[in-house]
Amino acid sequence: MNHLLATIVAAPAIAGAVLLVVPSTQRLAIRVVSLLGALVSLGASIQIALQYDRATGGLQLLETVPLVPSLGIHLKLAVDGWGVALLLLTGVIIVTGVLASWSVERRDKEFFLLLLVLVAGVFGVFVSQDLFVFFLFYEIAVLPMYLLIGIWGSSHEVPASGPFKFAWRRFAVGSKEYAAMKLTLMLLVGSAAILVAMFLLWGNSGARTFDLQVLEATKFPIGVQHVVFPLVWLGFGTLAGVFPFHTWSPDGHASAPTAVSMLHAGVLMKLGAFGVLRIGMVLVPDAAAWWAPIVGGVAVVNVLYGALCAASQKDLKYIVAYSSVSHMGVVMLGIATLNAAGWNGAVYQMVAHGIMTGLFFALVGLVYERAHTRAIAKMGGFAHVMPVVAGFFTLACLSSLGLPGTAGFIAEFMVFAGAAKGANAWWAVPGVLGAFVTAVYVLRACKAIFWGPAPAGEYSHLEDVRRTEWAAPLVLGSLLVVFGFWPRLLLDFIDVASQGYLGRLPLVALAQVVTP
Amino acid sequence: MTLASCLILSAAVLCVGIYGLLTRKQAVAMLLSIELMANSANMVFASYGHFRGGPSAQVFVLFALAITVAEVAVGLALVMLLYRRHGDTALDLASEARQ
Amino acid sequence: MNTWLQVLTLDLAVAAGAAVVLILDAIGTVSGRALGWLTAGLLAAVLGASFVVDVSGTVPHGVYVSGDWVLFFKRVFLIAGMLAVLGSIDWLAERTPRRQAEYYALTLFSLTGMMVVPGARDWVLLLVAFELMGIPLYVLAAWAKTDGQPQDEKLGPEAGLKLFVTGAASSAFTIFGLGLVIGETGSTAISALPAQPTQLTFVGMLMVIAGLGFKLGAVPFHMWVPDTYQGAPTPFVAFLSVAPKAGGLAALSVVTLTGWSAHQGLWATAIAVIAAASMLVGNLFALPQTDVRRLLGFSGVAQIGYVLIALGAGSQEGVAMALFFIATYVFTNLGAFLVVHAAAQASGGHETVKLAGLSRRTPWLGASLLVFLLSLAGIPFVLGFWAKLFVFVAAWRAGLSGLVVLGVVVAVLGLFYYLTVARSTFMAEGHTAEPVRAPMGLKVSIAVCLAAVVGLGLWPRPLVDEANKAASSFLQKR
Amino acid sequence: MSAVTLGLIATFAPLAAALLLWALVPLRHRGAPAAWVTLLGSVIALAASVKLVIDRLGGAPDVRTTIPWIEERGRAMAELGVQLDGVSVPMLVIVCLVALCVQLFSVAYMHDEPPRAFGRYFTLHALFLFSMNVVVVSPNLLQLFAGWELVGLTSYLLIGFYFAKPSAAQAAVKAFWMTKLADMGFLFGLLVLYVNTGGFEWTAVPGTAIATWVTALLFLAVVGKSAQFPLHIWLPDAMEGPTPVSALLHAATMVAAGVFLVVRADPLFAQAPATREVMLWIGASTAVFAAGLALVQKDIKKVLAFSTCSQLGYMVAALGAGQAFAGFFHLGTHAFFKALLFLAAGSVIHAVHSNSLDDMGGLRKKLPLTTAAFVIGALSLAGVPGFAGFFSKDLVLGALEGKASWVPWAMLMGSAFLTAFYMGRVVIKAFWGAESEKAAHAHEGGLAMTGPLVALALPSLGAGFLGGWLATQVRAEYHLHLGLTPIAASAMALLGIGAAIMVFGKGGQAPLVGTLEKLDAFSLVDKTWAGAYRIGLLGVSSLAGWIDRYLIDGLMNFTGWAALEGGASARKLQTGLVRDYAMLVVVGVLVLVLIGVLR
Repeated sequence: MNHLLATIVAAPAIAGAVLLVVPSTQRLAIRVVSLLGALVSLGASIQIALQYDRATGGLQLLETVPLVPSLGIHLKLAVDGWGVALLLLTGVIIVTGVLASWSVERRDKEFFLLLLVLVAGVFGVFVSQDLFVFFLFYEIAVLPMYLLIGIWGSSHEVPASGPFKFAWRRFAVGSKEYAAMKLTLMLLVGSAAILVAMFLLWGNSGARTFDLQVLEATKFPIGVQHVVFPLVWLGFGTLAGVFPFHTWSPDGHASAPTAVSMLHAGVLMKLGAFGVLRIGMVLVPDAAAWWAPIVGGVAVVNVLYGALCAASQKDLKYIVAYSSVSHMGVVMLGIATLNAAGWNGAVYQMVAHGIMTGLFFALVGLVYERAHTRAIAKMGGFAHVMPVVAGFFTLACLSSLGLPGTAGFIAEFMVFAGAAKGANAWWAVPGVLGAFVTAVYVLRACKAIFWGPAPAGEYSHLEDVRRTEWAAPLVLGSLLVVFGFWPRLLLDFIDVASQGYLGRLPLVALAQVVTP
Repeated sequence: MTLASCLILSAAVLCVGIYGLLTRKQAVAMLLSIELMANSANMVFASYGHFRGGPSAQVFVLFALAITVAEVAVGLALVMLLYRRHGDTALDLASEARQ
Repeated sequence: MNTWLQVLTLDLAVAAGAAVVLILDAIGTVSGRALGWLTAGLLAAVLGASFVVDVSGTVPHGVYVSGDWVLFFKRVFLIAGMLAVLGSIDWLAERTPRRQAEYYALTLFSLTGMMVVPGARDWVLLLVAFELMGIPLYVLAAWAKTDGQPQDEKLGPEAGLKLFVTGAASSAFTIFGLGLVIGETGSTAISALPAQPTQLTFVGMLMVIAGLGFKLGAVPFHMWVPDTYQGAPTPFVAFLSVAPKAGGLAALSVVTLTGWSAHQGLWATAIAVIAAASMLVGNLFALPQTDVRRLLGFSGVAQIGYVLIALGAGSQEGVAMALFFIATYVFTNLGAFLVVHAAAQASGGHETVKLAGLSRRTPWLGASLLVFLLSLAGIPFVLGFWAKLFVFVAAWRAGLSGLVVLGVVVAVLGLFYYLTVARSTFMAEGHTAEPVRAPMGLKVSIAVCLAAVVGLGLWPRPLVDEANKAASSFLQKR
Repeated sequence: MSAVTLGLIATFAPLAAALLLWALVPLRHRGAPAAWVTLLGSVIALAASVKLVIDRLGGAPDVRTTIPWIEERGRAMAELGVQLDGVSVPMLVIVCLVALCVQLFSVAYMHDEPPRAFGRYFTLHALFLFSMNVVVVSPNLLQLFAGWELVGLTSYLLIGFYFAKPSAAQAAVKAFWMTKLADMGFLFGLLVLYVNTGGFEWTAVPGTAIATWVTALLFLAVVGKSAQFPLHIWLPDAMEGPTPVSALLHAATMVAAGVFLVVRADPLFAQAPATREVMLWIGASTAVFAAGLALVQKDIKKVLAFSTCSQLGYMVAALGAGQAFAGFFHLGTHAFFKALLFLAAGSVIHAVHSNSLDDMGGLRKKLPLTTAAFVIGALSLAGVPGFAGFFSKDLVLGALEGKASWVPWAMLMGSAFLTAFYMGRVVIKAFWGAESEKAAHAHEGGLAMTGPLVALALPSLGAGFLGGWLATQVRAEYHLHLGLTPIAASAMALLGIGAAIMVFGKGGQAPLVGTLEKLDAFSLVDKTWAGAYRIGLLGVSSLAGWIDRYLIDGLMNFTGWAALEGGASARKLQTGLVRDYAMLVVVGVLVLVLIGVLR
């Protein structure tokens, strides 16, 4: 028995603790320590992927430490196939995120510290097999966001209008403080719902335990399930950007600094979807089956509505943020299909979207850092001065619209296939339409920013990617293509987990493929 | 006289005290009202002591009186402080900390 | 049967300490600061003694029962007293140099009263101890009679007066209620409730609960809380906001769970109503506050709501978790107030905006405040989270799921205003970059609180065990 | 080497070139070496495909190999692979040959570009050839779709090659959007097929209803990719790209992918007569409509673009008529002669530095070889007997002969006349007549330019005679017959040429040109799409954006506002008056007592 899972969670936390004693004047040391922490996690996650036996599936690399036995809380770490895929994603994103934040000037020590704490939480969620610990890590992942956005974020103005104009006076809508507060509060309302659901599960499990495996084996009364599922769905769903609780996302992502946007859209939103899948679908399958049409219906709204909203934005970060709302809709759609194709697609989309949106935000950050504007109208012809950024941005756009050969296609295709053969085949229609709208807005943005005559004046000397900034585009961009061409690198893990969990669903028989 | 009527009387005194507490503007009058309320409680003890017998009630009255006295002593000192601050003992003057 | 002297050793030591302080002051050779350190040292010594000296036992007639339950509370009080005294030393020496000894003496007297409360099983003892705890507080609240901040110099007397009026009215009701209860039962023993109590007894019981609710600062007896917190000296408020509340909790537990446990339906309803109202009102009123002391005041009202949920559960687990909660609350709230005090001393005001840039000026103070606020908000891995969680678990098991859901929901409101304070300290740029210089006593005090909140937050087991032990000893010997 | 290996080499050699160029930045930035890498890739691909043909001539059987790509519940949901048969192998040769010619031509044509742009150009070319070959060798519809989208991508990037030009940028995006819009049909078709058959095979037999659905949806994609009415509007705009790109992608190969798809999926289409009926009509209408518009273009490339639309209309009509082979044959010959025409046009443009026909004229003397090549291409396109286009067009027309409705046949006949007529116009305007100002300094390009012209002129002349072999490959019946159609078609071609000489030889104008010009200038279809985009998509999206910001998010803000306002109003209850506090104590006690008593 080795301690890979403990390592993966502890590495960033230890790096964070080391940072506490590094003097804040040692800027390079701060960065190196953070990078080391991230790299160890990434290395461990790769090692986990190598060690994980894809043929057997199930939970592997189990480690258990009792935490509060009287309440049935154990620090039980283990990983399933979904976890492996998402650990890899997180490892990649944090390493590139740290490298992308190399140039953070202000209060950099605190910044990296919070970043590491956050990522330790994310890793923790993916490896926890105890609902309570799962929740703890979830909170750890969510909370540092408040400070990260509030301190290092950027502000802009949103004019007051509409029927709720009067409410605008109370808040500095668009400011980083507003964004941070809204994000934190909305997500914690979600947490509150999760907490209640947790109690319900724990109280009705008979065993009075939070152990996910025990809870999985428990057949909860249908009444309990029907309360738990919506709580879990909306609780975790808030983080996954489920309509109409997605509104923290555009403001939050737009205001957040580069690495934070990368992590948040790239990884954190996945925690939400993962929660819905791992807790909602797996623990209370009967209610999940009943609620699935509603989950899917809302997800469809997410996909199309998110894409349409993105198409109307004039601020680059808002476009990417709304595209996340739209793409997370695809994830939720996949989850709602209740079949293997859909679930594989959903998890695959988590990874694909994580990489893609990480790449997006890294590049947007680069552009913003140089041009000091996010207004698309002010940009144009940037490909002349930053061809590398332009190239990778285009790649991200392509994955975003689901072009074959990029990871986005595999994911979306599987989700749509799952939807099409599920009980509500029509879901695929708005899903595919959403992908088309995505094509419209990403390419329009791409054209407006990078194409056209070479920029004059203040933008004529913008620098292209340099030094550590290469990491994010290069790594994430390559992965998008690699996972686009050879999905089995991840799909082997994901599929074995989906198979295992699907067995619990009552509707599986209905959703079987008609084989010729 | 029955226990019930004595208790009703004490309750009435309590109500008078409450009424005073809520309506008197002068701090001293308010202190008196509180004293009245406390004494209505003592009347309850006395009534029970008289009608039901036993030492408990009577012992309690002694302690209750002592406590009330201590309280009122502090209260008067506070009223003095109020006076020194505002030159008046109108209780409503002490309303700067609010909302 | 044990002797009074033995079971009350610690309490008497504290009372004797008060006398020593007064005598030393009268002799006039010892400086005020030294007296402060002496007081703190004394409390620390008594705290240490509590681990050595065996004070458990029951005095004749069962008037006073000592055991783990009592020890738990005594330690909480001693810690709170010690930390508060440490935090006050420099403020007193600077602002009221001629009245330092009295402050310490009064604090010690109040502590003595508190320490007796949890063991009292007789109405007379309980009432006397309760009032011994309360009356010095009236004085202390008005301490800054002429020495307050220039802009709120009139607030000192007001703080005392408001505390006093609501307190006195409440105790009048308590005594009236006691009159009915004792009269109907014919005994001053708390446990001596007849099997078939009359309606009058019930009325009396509810009046008693209402009176105790005042000390807890629970709705609707909470109105004094923000005003007094604003006008009284902040180091004292740090004490006032935690220790008497623990005392009130002790009294309420003793009353409800020893004597009246047979009538749980009656008082549990009342407590549930008070708890719900406290959580709602506290959180709602705290939202618009701009003065951190008032904000923490209302937040305290809300926090008491959470404690009452646990107590309302009426189970041993509930009591244990209430104990756990109140112990964590001592560290958290005391720490928060002391940081605010330190910052306000440097910036000349307690408004949220005056805290701006604290984390830049003195990072460790900013970080401590953040930790305390997060703990109050109930965020994982700091102590407050476990407190809330355990309370909810206990309440849920006792079937109070409605209250739990309400608590979980309004906790989000709480997060908003705690984060507002955090925003000011962390995100806003302060008007000055000068570091906040906290005096030694304050530093030590804050550091202890911080260590407790973080340390126990990471590993709450010891405190949980202690609380469970205390609760079980309490319920076995009732 | 086995056939599969050869197929893989043909597919991956260009990919290797592309990856090499992508990864080795200095190589790409140097320019010229990039071209050699790409050319090498193409040569290898061509060699492999030629070897495949030779093997087939030697009787090698069809091969099909697949590996699991996407899996579900432990088994393959989608597969990748190679299918080498009578359809893919000839197509592979055509694609590789044309691509190689075009790339070679490009070396000369693009030599004025800065090295970085030059390198990028060839990287994209290599990527294109890979994508196209993925389409060609794909064993199932899903892989075909993947390649289909990838060629769309390279098309987008190559149209936007001159990205500094706003018109080029716009054209690139428009091309991508229009084809992507149509590709939704492909995706839906795949989904329907998958749901009903559990796979993506074109050999599936899902029943008429499903087959109709699937094929109709697939055909939607064909309409987009092969620029059929009403989704054709992107193709003329796509001429913003470099001329060799137009030759390769927007004439010879990529746009023909739609036709190739139908040929591949012929078993499916055969089950859906209704779809075929629609295809017939759309193909025929596009053929006429685009031919009409080709008549009035002033830009030589736009003439060829509309001509491509028109010819694709022929192919689609043939497919609609159920004669996949006819369409496929025409696809092959068209690839050669249209690439030839474009490259010749490119040579002209290179010489006169203008696209406009008005700037040309009398080039016959300055550019003899180019003229010869263009004329060969034009004659082949016009369908003059003996040239490659004649055979295939004849086959297409023959396919329509004897159908229930003679209208499509007549339409194509008419458009055959128009084709000859407008090609005549171009030839006369560009190469005959008075020498224009810009033509004065024109001269032939180097060997890299003329070589490909010759290489393409040969098949444009003689590919028609390969029809028999091609037919055996796809197991279709093919024999030349002397009937109404060949005679009429030849007559139409000659008539058209004659008419062109009559009209344009004297510098005159064709009848109805005024109307057509107005039609072209008004560009109704274009405007309809633009309107749909602006009002439909952008309008709805702004509405959604507003709703999200001011209603949905407004509600969230309102919630916060309500809580804060609630707190702010509630705090007024904290009056600061001690009496009120005492009052509340009293009320509290009363309430508690009441609760107790009334309980």
